[in-house]
Amino acid sequence: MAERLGLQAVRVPEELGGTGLGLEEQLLVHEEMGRALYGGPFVPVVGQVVPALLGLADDEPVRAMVRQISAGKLIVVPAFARWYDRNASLPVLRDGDNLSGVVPTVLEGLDVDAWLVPALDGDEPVIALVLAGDQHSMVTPLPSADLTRRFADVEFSGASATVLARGARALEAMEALETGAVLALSAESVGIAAEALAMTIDYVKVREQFGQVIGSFQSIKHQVSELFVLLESARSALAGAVDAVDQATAMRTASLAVARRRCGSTGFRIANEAIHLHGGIGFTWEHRIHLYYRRAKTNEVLLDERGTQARVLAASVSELYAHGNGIGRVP
Amino acid sequence: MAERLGLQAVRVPEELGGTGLGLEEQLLVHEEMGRALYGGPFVPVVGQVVPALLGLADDEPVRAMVRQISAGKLIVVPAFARWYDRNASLPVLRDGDNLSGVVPTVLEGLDVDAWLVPALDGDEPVIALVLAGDQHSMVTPLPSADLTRRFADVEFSGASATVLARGARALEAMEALETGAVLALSAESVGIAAEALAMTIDYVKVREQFGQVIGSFQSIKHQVSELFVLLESARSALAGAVDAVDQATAMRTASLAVARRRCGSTGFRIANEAIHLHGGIGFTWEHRIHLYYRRAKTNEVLLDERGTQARVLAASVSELYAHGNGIGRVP
Amino acid sequence: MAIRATTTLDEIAAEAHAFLEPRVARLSSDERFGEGPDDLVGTGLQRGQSELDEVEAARVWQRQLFDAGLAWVDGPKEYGGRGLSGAHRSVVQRVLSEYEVPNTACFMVGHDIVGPTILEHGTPAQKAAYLPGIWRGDIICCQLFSEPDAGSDLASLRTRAEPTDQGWVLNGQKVWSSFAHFAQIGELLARSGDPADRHRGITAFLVDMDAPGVDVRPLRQITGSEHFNEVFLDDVAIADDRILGEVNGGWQIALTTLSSERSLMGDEHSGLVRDPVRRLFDLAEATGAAADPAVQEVLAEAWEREHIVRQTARRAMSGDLGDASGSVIKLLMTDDLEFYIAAATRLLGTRMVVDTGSWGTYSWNQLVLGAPAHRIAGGSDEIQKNIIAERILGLPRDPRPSIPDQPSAPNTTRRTTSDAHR
Amino acid sequence: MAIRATTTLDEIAAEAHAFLEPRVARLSSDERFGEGPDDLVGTGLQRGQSELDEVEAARVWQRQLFDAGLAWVDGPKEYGGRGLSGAHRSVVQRVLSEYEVPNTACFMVGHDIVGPTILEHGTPAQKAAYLPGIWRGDIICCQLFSEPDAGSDLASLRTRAEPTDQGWVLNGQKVWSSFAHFAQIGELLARSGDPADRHRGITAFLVDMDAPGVDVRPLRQITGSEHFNEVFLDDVAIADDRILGEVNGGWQIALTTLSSERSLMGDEHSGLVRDPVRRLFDLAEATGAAADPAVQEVLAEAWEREHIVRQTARRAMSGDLGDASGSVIKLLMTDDLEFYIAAATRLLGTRMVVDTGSWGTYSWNQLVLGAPAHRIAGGSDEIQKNIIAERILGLPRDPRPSIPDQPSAPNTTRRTTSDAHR
Repeated sequence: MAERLGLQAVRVPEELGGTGLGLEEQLLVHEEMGRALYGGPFVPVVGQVVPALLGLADDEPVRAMVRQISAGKLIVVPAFARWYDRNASLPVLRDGDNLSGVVPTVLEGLDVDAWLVPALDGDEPVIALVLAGDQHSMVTPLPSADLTRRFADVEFSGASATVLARGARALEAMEALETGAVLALSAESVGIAAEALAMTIDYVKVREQFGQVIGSFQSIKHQVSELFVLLESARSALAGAVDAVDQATAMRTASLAVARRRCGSTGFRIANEAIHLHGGIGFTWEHRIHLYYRRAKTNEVLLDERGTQARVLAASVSELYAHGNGIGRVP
Repeated sequence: MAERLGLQAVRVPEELGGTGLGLEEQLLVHEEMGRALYGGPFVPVVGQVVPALLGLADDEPVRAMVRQISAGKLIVVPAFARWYDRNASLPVLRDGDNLSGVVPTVLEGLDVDAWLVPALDGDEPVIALVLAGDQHSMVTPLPSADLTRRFADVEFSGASATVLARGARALEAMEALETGAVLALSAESVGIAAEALAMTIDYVKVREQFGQVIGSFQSIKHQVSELFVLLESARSALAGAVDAVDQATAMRTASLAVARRRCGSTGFRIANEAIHLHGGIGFTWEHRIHLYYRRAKTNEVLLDERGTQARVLAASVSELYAHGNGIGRVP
Repeated sequence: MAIRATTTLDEIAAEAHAFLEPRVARLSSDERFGEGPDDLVGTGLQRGQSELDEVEAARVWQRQLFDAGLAWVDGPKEYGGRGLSGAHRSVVQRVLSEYEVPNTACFMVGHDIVGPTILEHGTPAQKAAYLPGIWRGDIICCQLFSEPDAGSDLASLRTRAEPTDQGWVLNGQKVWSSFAHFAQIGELLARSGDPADRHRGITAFLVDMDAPGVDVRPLRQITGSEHFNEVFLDDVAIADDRILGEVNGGWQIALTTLSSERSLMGDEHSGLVRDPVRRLFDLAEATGAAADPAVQEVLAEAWEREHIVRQTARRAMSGDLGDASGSVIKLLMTDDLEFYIAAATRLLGTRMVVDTGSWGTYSWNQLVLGAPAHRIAGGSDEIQKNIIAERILGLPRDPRPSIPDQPSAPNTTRRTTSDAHR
Repeated sequence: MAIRATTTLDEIAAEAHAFLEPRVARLSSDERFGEGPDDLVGTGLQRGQSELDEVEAARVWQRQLFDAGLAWVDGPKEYGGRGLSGAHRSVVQRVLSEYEVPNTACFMVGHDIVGPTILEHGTPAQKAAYLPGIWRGDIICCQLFSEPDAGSDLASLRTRAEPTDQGWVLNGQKVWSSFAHFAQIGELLARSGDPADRHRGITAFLVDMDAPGVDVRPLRQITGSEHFNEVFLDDVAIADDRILGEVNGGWQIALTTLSSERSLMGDEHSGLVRDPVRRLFDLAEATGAAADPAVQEVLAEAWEREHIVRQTARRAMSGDLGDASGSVIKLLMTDDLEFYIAAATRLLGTRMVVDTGSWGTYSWNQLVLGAPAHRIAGGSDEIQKNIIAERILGLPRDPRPSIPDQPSAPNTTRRTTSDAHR
């Protein structure tokens, strides 16, 4: 779908074969992907790899790669776990081109042409490119609750790698991979929530019990209103993150943490309530609402693995408030 | 009121001039006191001091004191902060009869005949009795949000003290003071919640808007139902604590922690919602509901100062589950 | 076995132990984390031979219990019961829970829902015909109440019962029926009067599930399991003596059945999921998260919730909550379930949604997928709140075009069945 | 001052700074924890000379602002406005917020609620008579909408307006009126038609608050403050030219007023309480609790909530939320307030309810006592949810005996006024 529409080129500048639109437009596409539960590698390719490569696009081979991605001829996804799990270790690069390490739970890590792999060369961070098909790269598909998306563990054991960036440039690219995932999945969760709520509103307007549509019962009305408020709060969290991507680190980190927490939890909460408000039909296999519920849960944990973002957020805000500079103590 | 009814003797055995009823009957009285927002020193005298003294009642002077309390002739309250604040320090006893130290926020610590003071004599815990009126005891009344109950800081500076118990017996008495406060205030909070909910149900049955009593709106009905469920949960928490007072330490501590948390928070939550469901009239000074709200908030913080009980609870349950004996690790 | 006129609670307990000890193993009181199956919800939810084998094992076991006088402890002797009190029954249940007995969930609808209804409303002939078989394990029961367009609003049901020369003929469709695919009888509600009469035009029948025209089809849930059924009735002939209660008096029967169902829901926490709070504590310990104060607070609340449900069930047993008990406990439990899911999510992260093969991790996803049904089954959250508001607290009924006798709840048992509530 | 036809945003900002710099001090951008007043809600809630002094200071200040062309930046020039855009107004407000200007809360009802209603519905003579005075600080306004038996259901109001030879005479009682005790005019709704006509029999008047028969009495709140008033109307004579809109057309006027009020509620977070989240972080730091991971999670959520309200207000300014903005922001804010109270309770313990004299501790109790009013003022939580469900999401209206044009909300501003909703 995305290939035919050329959506994978949404952010790529025109001179590299893209449509050159902005971040907000890109996120609208992710939101629509969420509404439609699109299952391909759109988030990792368009949300993560393209922004990361654009930061390295003074390099001609990288520019060529971006052109191929824009044209839908190349699928590159990150083999990177640290964007969702802060404690994940990175693969190790040896002899300048030899990569080893396991990257767990790689989003759409299967059937790709190449992986973009943040790694360590000694103490130095690098961004490596590993072409798929090598016998030194092993992909293990993982069963998942999310039926519209695939995950795999990717293990490199002496895989042949090309280094695209080192040091500060590599760190920037890693940050782009993380920010890209956060914004794309947050937008996707907003889309999931919006679609689940819309389906629910449509349903309660027609489903009758006790001689009236159930949407006329005040309890149902108020539940739906509360979900609407929650959805708007998630949209605000996402808007705040977009607004802060170019701000100083503390504000940027705090705002991204809010988007991670609020968009992820809202997607799950609304999908859950949507099932409930659909009554019995909502927990039958043939109704599509459970696919939203599954995806929403998956996004929730990817965006805030084990609730780690709360502390990230608190620490960033303390920095914003310039704590640590001393404050009067309450006895 | 309590004196006239002889309620202060509810738990005292008949041979000491009391009515000799059980813990559950005593707690029913505390619940009624909560409903009526009784303001005297009932909790500290009947809920705390009497049980503590009964544990020391093999001593004739203590028995005499219990008789006087039963007869309503003597008001003794604990000067003890550790039952609500686990980190509070104890006054210090020197030379066997000389007590010094500040006890903050003593419940109904004013206008008493004597204080029962857990203290330290060197490393040894003691229970001391200090008669009021001594110039070495200073009482500072504290402004409080709770308009139906009084608090004071009590400072002893070389006050003359009689030691009633030492060592293990003193520790038992301290535990009785704490358990007594927890059960009495939990029961009181249940009473506050029950009365606030009953007032609310009465009100929504008669207040009309849009040509019907507001209690016929489903949103109001469901809110009230949720509060009813919450009230029942608090009653269950209290019943569980009563059931566990004679059980092994871990279960007892866990059950008391649940009562502290659930009864305290339920009292405040229901009083808060009761104000809301009373609409504008609910936040006028002349309507008595705010007195419940104030008392409920006070009980909530006394029962779970700074949210400390969650960890007490978790630690006790880990002990119950015999953790620390080793468990397979999840990689 | 000779049964004395009076049996003490201790005696019945000893008798149960004596029966069980030689037959089955005692449950280990200290199940080890990381060993054995890591399922969090009941098993046997897939169709096929293994399910049928399990049902057969249950039947064999139930027959032994029945013959030993331990199946229907508080039932009347003339219908196969032991004639003792509810307290005796509780004692036997507690003793049974200490042993590794076969899973007898397939009898739940019969024992706890349909059986009590027959006992209260059946003719002597019906009682004699069904009750011993239900308790002996010969007759598995199902409920045939809910319809696609009659969930919470059960009184709008449309399955027709038309009188014939020989009795009645039934036509219509039922949904959310647990155990219908191996049940012998179903308690069915059908419209025998004018639809405008709503609850006053309904008759209750006891339908043979192998009668011609009864077609049972599996309904797949979002968990992937096929626990429920759709049941189609196509010109099913049924005799007059299969009517439970009066013609057009089925609503009264339904109220009894629904009330039994609600009581069942509030009966015990343990059946819903396998010891979830203990599993959370173990998981926190095993992952090292237990050292985190914020995690400790989550664990504390989890235990608090479970403890409160247990204490509430204990109070309910002694009658403290009156008619509110089923609704109160159900609302607490469904809310608790959401909390446990959130707690597990916090401990597991991605392992909650991706199967890494690690013991006791991905199995929590069973709970995520299973939870939504619990908020609907046996009367939705909303229905329970209406019941409390109207019947317990005396608030006015909702304004409605036509008002049924009660905001009805559907045919269902907790872990077993459910309903199309909206 | 010469005003050019076009003024850029930068120019108006510079102009505001130039006006303010010589007159008042800049606010310190880094208010020190532990210094200055520790109040968490607005001041001036006690009656007496100090309140009157504050009002007088506000009038003097407002006159200077008006004369400088900075009072009503986006108002039409013929009525004393500056004739610029809403964006210019926002810029001036932002600049004003950077200085220690006098508290002008007493003008809020006039500027944000009654003024806009007069501008939209008033006759040219009414606009000329009132608007310049309202913006110059000469006229303080109040709302006279709610009655003891007409809160959420405003259309059931009973204050009577009877026609006379000279105009009308008013009789009745109003409640929850902020600023009525020093207001010059009140926007009043009275029943001019049949009560059965509900919202179709209501007329809006602009009443002189010093007219004979108007009796203003303070209403004490649970905070102890006397912010609101009861207003009794006893044969108050009023001329025809004080009617706002049409006779029996007052409901339309009320809708405009209520809508302005809702927008005001969603305008800015900061007016509600003084920077509560910053205060929570400071308090956690000052008490040492900030090192506790569980406390960090509470703080994180507090900041998240405030951040989301700010972002929502920003989106609302650019029209993203359409008509839902006021209701959405109000619901978020009232819920946030409860959360901040719980967070402070966690940090303070007994110091929340007992005044130990320690800076910035017991003052949080102001919030505990003030919070309930916020869930009612300006339309209760329930009314806001109905508005969203019915007007934004298109769900059916509640079944009601008689249906008003809207589930009405009462006369009120956020921190200032309120209503007897039930």
